[in-house]
Amino acid sequence: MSINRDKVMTLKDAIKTYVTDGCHISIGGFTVSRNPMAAVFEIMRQRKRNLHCYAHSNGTGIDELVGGGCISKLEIAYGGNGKAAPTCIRFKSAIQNREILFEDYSNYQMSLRFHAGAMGVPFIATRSGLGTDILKKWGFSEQMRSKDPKLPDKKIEIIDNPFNGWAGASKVVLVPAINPDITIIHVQKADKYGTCRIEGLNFADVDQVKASRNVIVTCEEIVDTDTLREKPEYNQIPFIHVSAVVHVQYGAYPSACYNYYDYDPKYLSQTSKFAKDDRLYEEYLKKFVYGVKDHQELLNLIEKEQLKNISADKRTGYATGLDRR
Amino acid sequence: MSINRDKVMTLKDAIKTYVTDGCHISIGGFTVSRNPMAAVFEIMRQRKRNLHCYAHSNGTGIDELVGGGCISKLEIAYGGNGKAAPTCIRFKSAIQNREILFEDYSNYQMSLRFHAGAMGVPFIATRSGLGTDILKKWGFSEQMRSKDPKLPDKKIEIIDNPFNGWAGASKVVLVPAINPDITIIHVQKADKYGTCRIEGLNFADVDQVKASRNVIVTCEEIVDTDTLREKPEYNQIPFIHVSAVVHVQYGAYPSACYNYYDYDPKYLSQTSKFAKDDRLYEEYLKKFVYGVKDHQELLNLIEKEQLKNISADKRTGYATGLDRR
Amino acid sequence: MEYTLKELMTIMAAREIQDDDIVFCGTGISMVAAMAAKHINAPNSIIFFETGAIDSRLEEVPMAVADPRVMFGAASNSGLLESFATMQNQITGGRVIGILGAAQVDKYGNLNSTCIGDYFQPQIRFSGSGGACDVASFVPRCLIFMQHEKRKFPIMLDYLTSPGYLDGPGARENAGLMSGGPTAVITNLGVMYFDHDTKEMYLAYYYPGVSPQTILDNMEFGVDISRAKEAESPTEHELKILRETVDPHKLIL
Amino acid sequence: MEYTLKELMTIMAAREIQDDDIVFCGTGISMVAAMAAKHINAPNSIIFFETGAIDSRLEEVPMAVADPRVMFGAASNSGLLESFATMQNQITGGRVIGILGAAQVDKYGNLNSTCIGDYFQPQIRFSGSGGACDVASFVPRCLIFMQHEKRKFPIMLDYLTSPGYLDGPGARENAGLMSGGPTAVITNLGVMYFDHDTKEMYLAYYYPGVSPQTILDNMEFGVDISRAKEAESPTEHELKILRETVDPHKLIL
Repeated sequence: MSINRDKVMTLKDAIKTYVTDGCHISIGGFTVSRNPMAAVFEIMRQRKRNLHCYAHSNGTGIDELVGGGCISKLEIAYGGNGKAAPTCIRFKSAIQNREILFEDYSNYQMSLRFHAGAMGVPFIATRSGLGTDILKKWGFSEQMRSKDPKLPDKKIEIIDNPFNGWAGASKVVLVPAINPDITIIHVQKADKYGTCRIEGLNFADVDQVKASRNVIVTCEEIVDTDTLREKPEYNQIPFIHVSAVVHVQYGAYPSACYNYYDYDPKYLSQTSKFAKDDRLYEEYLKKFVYGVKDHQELLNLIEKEQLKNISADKRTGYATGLDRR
Repeated sequence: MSINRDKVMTLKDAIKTYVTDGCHISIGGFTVSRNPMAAVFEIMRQRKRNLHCYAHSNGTGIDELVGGGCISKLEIAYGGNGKAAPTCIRFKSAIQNREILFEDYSNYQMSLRFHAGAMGVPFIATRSGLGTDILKKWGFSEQMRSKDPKLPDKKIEIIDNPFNGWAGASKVVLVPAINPDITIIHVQKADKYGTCRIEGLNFADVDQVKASRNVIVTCEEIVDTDTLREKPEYNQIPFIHVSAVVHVQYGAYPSACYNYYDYDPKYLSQTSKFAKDDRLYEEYLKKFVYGVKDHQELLNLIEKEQLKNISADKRTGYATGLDRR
Repeated sequence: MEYTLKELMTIMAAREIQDDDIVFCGTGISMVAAMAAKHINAPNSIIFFETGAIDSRLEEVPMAVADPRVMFGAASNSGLLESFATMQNQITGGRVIGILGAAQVDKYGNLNSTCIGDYFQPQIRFSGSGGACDVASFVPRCLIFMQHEKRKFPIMLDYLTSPGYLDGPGARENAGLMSGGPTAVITNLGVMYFDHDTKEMYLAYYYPGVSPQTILDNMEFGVDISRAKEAESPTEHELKILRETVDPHKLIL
Repeated sequence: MEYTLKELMTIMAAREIQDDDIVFCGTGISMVAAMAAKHINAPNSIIFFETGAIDSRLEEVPMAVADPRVMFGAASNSGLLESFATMQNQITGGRVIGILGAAQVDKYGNLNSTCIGDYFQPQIRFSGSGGACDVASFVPRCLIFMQHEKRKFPIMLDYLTSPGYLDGPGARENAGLMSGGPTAVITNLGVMYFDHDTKEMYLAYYYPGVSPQTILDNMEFGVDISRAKEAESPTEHELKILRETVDPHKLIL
């Protein structure tokens, strides 16, 4: 299929086409920013199961996917949302209740693994984690790894520096590349071919996209190709990496989208309250996720006033003076 | 010394302070674009000697440094200027006449070596060059390497993929990190602390800067810090990596500076004509380099009309319709 | 002037930050401490975040390191790869001081922020490393915020997430880590440093009204208290800046 | 319609480019060939440069891969690291066709663009690999432009800069390279392909007015000519686009 085509489609179709049961997935964003929440909720609505998920610190998105029962294996650096909301409650209870298989990394290790995948090399070296349990304790056994062609044989490998102390390192850790089947990110602006312009921090989105076999981009605005191409140096992702483009306003809600809207402290703290109780969380899912047909219907459940409260101030890119207690 | 200080200084002082005889140096730009030519000419004027230089494809700048007798050791991927001018003549004759020690790499290998230096790891893996003479023929002997603490013990190292064929690779080449003593780049805009905004392609400038112990930034404009910080995502280099900021208009001339001016085909082809003849080249140096006290004086030798001809068109960023035969 | 324990802890940490330090910041109290240092004793220090924001303007207190508030007015907004490279990079990394928190710390300053109990069947699961392991691996100096409770200062960590001095002198180097390591552990009772030779934690400061013995009573392992002094209370100036400039809406303090 | 040899070579190369190919481009004739393909037979092909420009608008012919003309109107302007990763990356790399030139090519399509004579004391030094070795190492298909002269088709290269099929079937894989390799060698006399089984060069097309024997006379090593056919001359349409749209100012052709 041409990579030089109009890739605009509906979120429903994009998820149906590219997110399959058991596939390996990663999502963009970081804790309370630019999680592709519309896509996450749609994955939950479509009751995708047995996803193998790669995450650095994708707070809200990962917690919902775990809570919705979509994930069975998780490689992760951090399950939390910062101080903005009590941290990733469904993630923690899923581990405590042994509902998912998991393996821990650090944020840099996960970023390097995506970077290696994007570069097309089997590993990258780092000096992070030597002497820690992150290197010693493997969540996936050697046996499980050897059986699954989509997993590297080892979690990590420590080698002596073959350049004899060069750059001050006696040893390094090699972390293996990740190449997900599908990566989903939410950006501010994209054109219909998939070229993206991310505003604010890009986190690890760019490498996650380039490492991935297929990519869904959801965006606040689909903009004219010529407009984006006036400043090509600001387009971090060229269309050649992208499979589908979906226009979803507030597509990161309740996480923030810089220059468009802030995170919603009300929604996040309410959700974490629900998340602490299985029955309440079930009700929450029924109302906000399964009970609506799409993201717009979820937004309709939010007070208009609150959506106005979180809308971004032009100068700063966030909602100045927002009540975040 | 504070990295959070006003770093503006004259080019003379910057070169005097940070470029010392025998130091390891890299310069930014690529063939006919954004070579820090004002700095290169100043290095020649200050008769710096025995530089150890790291280059991917820095055409014009490297050829002048070689021609000026400044370089004694050169690690390089490409000595050429593209079709814009006959390619790197002084570089070639210096090798043919055994005037410099040299070692060949590919452009990606050199980029990865700067990337490794910027990341603080001893090496990065790639699959480039397996089976070629680039890996087999070392310009610097093992003996020379073992004696010089500023050189890695080996040019490269080939290892079996410890992750057993992961990412489709049975073997990989490890290329060692570069950490130059000094890197000099020319950019469009910088603030007085050294935060830079590069327009158009960045080549390998960002990693070259981050890998380097000291960094001189020459720029077309010194702009207000607040202005640059309105869009921090477009500033590829934060000030923490920079030692000196020098304001030099036309600082890349005769190479191009996107959005400001094009390369000068007249100057480049004239220089390469001179470069083919030792006596003519000596005269060229006398007139254009040693015979002027600074870059402005060199510019004064160029016809005003030609400087006008190469000035960039607003829409395209280059001089449309420029006579480039 | 009256002050809260949290305010005291913040000031104790801020005092450890030197002018020209590049400060790696997490959320919460560590961010407030870094902001306080910048406004009080280290005006040229630079705050940066693992998410890729360098020298953010911080007009409002961010509630997460990916909070849009860290993006506004920064010198550069990039991503995780660039941010951690700033610390692993030996040129810039040498200037960085990290501020971390954890669920457990042992006498060598090793941290656990992963779990209590068995890794595979934990009684309590925490968020995990995030960037903590990376920071602790790379940078020459680290401040650690802790609540002083026995179970948080165990003889043996349940999981070693972020390296301190591992099992003592030379251990970091043997493991292949960058030298350096934790500088201070700042708690609600006092401040611990690490002995230059043994790399073991010792009590440097106890807070006004807290006895060294109280501190020992709240740790599983013992520490040398012979060098301990009473900490100086926050000054009026320090408190004023903390309350009026850094966190006027009391989001953290 | 009359045409020059350079025009013919350009069209022969353009015909090898398929719709949806991502075309890695050097300077000179390779850039013109890629631009011609985009305007004639492969409208959805994408031209990109090792310097980091993807799908440049190319209103004027660039004279170098760092020419500001490749930056204008691109989908993305990044750098070398991103550009080569596009080729080493197994997902995007599989779609790339490279166009290279060299000073020498051997029967397995290995290229020399470094030197003639001993590496350390060369009679002639050339520019060196640039990105050629990288492209040849990574991408599944490569076109090679050559002047057909005996010394440029030697039995043994003076220096192996960019890998073709190395020393025959299975050699790329044994060395650890990505599979794939050169597709066609396009010269001023004809076009050579590589045998599927032996990986040796064979003559596929000789140009109108050129005999297969003339081609053999201009190579040190022999090639199979049994499969050779006369090349189809450029059509009027092809020439018109080449002359009027691609290189109207005859900067390259």
